[in-house]
Amino acid sequence: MPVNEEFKPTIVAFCCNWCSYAGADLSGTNRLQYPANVKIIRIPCSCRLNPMFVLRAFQRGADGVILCGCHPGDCHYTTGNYYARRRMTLLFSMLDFLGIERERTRVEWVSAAEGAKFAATMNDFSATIHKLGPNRRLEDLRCRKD
Amino acid sequence: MQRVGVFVCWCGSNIAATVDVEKVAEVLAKEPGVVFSTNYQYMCSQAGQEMIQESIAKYNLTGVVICSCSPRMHENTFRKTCEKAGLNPYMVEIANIREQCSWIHKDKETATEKAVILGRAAIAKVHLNAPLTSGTSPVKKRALVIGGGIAGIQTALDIADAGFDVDIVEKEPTIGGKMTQIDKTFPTLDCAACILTPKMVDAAQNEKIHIYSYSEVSSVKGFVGNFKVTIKKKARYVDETKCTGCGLCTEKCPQKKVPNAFNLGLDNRRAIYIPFAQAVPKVATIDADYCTMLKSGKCGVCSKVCTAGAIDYTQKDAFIEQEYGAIVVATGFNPIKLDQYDEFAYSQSPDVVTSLEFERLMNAAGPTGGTLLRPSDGQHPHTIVFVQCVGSRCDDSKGKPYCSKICCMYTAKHAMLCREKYPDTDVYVFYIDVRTPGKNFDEFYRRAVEEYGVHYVKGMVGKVVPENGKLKVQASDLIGNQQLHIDADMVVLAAAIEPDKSARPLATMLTASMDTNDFFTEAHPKLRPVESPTAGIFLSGACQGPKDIPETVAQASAAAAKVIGLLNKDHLVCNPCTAQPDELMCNGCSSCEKVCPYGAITYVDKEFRGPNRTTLLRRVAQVNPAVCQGCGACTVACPSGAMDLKGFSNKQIMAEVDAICR
Amino acid sequence: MIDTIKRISGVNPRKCMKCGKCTASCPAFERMQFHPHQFVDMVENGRIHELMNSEGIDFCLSCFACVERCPRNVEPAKVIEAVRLAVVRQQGGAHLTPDEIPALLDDELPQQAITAAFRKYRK
Amino acid sequence: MQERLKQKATQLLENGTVDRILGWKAGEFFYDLTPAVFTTKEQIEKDFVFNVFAGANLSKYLIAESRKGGKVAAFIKPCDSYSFQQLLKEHRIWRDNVYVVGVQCDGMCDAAKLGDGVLSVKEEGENLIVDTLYGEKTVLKADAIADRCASCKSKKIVIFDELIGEQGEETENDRFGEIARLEAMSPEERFEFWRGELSRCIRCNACRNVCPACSCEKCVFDNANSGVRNKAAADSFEENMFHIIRAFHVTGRCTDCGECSRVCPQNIPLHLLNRKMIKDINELYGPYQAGADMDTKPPLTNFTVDDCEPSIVHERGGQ
Repeated sequence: MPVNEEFKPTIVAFCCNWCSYAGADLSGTNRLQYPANVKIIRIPCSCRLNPMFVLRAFQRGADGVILCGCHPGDCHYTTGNYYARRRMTLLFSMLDFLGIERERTRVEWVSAAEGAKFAATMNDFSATIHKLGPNRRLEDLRCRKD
Repeated sequence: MQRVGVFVCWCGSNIAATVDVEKVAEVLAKEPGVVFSTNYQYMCSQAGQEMIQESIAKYNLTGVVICSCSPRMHENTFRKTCEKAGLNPYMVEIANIREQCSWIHKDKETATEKAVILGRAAIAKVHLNAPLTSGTSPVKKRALVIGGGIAGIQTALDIADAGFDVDIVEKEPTIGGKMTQIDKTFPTLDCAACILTPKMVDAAQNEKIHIYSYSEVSSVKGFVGNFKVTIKKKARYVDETKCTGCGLCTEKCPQKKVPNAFNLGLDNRRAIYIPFAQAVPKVATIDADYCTMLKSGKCGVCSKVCTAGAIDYTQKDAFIEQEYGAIVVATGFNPIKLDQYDEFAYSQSPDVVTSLEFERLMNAAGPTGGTLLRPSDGQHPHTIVFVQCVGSRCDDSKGKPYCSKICCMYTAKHAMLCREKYPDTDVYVFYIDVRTPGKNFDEFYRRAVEEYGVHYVKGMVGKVVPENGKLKVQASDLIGNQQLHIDADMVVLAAAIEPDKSARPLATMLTASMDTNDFFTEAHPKLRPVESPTAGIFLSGACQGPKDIPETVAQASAAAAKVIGLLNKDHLVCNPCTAQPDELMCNGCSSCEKVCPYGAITYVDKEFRGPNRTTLLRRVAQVNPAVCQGCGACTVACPSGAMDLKGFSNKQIMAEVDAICR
Repeated sequence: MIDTIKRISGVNPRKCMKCGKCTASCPAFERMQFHPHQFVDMVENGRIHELMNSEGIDFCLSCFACVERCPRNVEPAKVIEAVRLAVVRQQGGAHLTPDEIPALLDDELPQQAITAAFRKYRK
Repeated sequence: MQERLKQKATQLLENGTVDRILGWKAGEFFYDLTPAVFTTKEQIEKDFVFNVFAGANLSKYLIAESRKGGKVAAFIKPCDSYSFQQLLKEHRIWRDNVYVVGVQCDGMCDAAKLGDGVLSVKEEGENLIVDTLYGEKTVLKADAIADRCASCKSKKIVIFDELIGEQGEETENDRFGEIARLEAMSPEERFEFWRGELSRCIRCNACRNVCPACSCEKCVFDNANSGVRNKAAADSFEENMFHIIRAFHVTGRCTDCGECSRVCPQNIPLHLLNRKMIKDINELYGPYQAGADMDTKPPLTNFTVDDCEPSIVHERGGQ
């Protein structure tokens, strides 16, 4: 990566297979643009997101991590996103408590029909991360790219 | 390390227009483990698939990465392709470079760069994939229907009709449920008994159907295709095989002061009883709470008069174990208790009745022989006030938040029947909204107003005060902007309906989910309305939500169709992406079990080798792969990381993270 | 104004399903120009001045029958009370604005009087 | 107190109630009483110690002890009883093999508060008689009480077979005051604060080894498959990661016994991380005390449909 190039954040989006991944597909089908630095990882359900994955992403150089799942009450597995909601709330709170920018983490509920919401969310999140600049507080120096 | 083949699809110009597919294939070819990398116009075409299959053989591929459209589109196609070429279908990973790349980006360089990264993530994942095989589990070709009302009967008849054995478990001494207590049915006004009792007889005579009356489900184990159920047959103190249903005992029993539950306590019956003339099975039952013989050991009249020798005072509850492939819940509803609504004076005056009680008062087989008489003095009522939405559509603290759905129609029916039989009565119906969305429903309601002259008043009754043999009703007429004061002879309350009390413990046994109102939840509100999210559990009738008879029967048959579909299979193919605990690391702490929505996790005490030739007994989790749906909730709840999900393992997901962040 | 009534009363009139049980329960029905359910409806629709100027708002006994009976916990009596309070608060509605002051000033007038008047009339 | 405990221990051994006693014995220094198992009257006579430095929480040792066959009696202080019950709830301790003797506790002392050159300490009523290199001095017990005991959450022994001393009640405390102070800081200040603390971590694993909630059969940090296997922190990320993951693993299970901070050789206030999670759980999902009972569902394996959204972290106070 050229040194002088503008900061291109790396954003990892974990999407549940049933709602949000389909919502992401729909925003593709509708040709709704969002930044290329958002990369999606498919997981079966939002409750599959282990907090360790979030840390891992930050360690390996992610500047923002977002979790997308079915709207509460619509989980394909009935209750998964309720557990994810609690777990992520507490994880984000702990990261915030450690002084890590709370804006780097987010949870958004995106249904399979909300392609537009998916794209809008990613645009907004990407802009937020862009403003924050590179993740420095929770990075592993050995994985630093620049 | 796998030998990976990478196949980049152009999707015509869908991908190739914005992604430099050749470059992607070229760059990915340099990834570790990639032994072959190519691109092609349409991977999903016959030619494309053949190319994949040939490459698997030629390069001895153990993993395949396809950079193409969304896996939701063609993952299964490519899995089958590879399976035909002898590769395990779960050794295929898709990199979504169409919906999530070429279609959302315009700049070719950016899109190409992203496609490469998505490809890398898929390659990283496929290196950690393991061949998975779907297990199968046999299906027990027998169904259980819990609840013998119209829903349960219809479901059982339809399943039996398809040639499968069905058991009905009914907690009352007879099947038939609420419909047996109803007089006429809307919107056709045919008599409920005339259409129900033949079905009850059909069920009893069908050799595929076995009825466990006066019985309850006491435990459920197992999973879809293999439920093990214990049924408790409550002691009725009458040998069902001997009793002829002659009814002599029910006439001779000296204990005459037992409130008749069938008539909702409006009259009395004996301690030994047959609920009603058309009961199925037509067998007497002794009410142990009232029987003098059972309470004090003195009496024995029924035993003496019974010529069949069917009375058995020593009978005990019996437990029957049976195996089923599918379970249908048809536990139905009850009207709510009205203690909370004392403004309507329900507990103060016998002339304030619920709609179900009113059914009995109108019924030819009811306590008044079908003549409408006031319970207090046996006189004909001349002014009757109907109050709708009693306890329905309330704030949570004041009653049920939902609409009970059936009240508008049965109240119209009641009002109409009153006016038809007794044209001299004044009938008022106080409503908030009249809801009649059903075939011929609104026409029915309009007939009540236009032809029968029922006074429909938009408003609500504020209070009812019994005074000098009359019921002083104070109500609002919102359209007339006045307050009405009516001297009524009877007040009929359309009480909200709620799920039967037995439903909640049953749901726990079945690990089937319920909403906050104790209605069973369906697997999908639109697309899977008769299935519970728990595999093998189906829903029939009002246990799933308020329903009228036509809707109940429709759902009952729909549930039967689903059960037949399941029982027709000899084996169920299980989802291979299931959770798997590492017993060596499992703490046995039960965290995973608590979050499992399917009850797939159980625990066993197992011996492990400890240091110095000792053995250690440890509690460890076990996952039933036939039940697990692979959501992964347990994997994250597990504190020690002993639980992992096949196909989406911790390592696989982390490898994807690493590849993306690289 | 709607917000004021909502804030004073703590009532969300949108919860009302227009069943009229409040009005059916009201012992002061005859004396009131507008009835409990109308209060809720009119607050929702912003017709508050009509309510404030209506006859009989003081005839509400605050017996809370409507609150007790309301199936949706809307609490009409609190809305009526809030309207009464609104009436009380607007009394002496002669407002004093800062640009009116210069004209009113004269040398004799103590500074304190201006401050006091301002305090009293600015509400 | 020590004599009463010794008597009870001897009695339980002699009448055959149990065949082992879990208690404390003297450690290397006067202030580091060490958990120990006693099997004979003689051992008890000789080595059993209980005093104001018996802070060690014995509940964790019962995971192993309760599985060894035979029956073990353990002396459990109020805060240990929460840990004990939490472990029972997680099916870690075999209850049938444990005889719990509840011991009321007035708070343990912190040797660091006694000053330098301390040789030995004797209890005398409300005072401690401290023998130092520079002569004897008297210190009020209350002045030497450990911080975690000064903000004691409860004197209630939530589970026991027998009590020594009186049953206590949950106490009013301001244990979240420190958390609130940190919350009020700017993220930059908080980051600096924690960097300052966590960068001292030498990964000795004392916190992990002493923590009753950290009792996995195999720790994720020792497990190659977990993806976070890590023995020593190579840089700031790994210093943070260890403590974040550890705190998160015990979230909803930590009883706030404070052992982690007590044993930390670098004096890192690790309990603050756990307390932050407890405070959040209390505020967001309703009061919850791990180990207080056997039935309440742990907050992370429970939910309500109306739970707050994770964005609450962005919305609420702080800066």
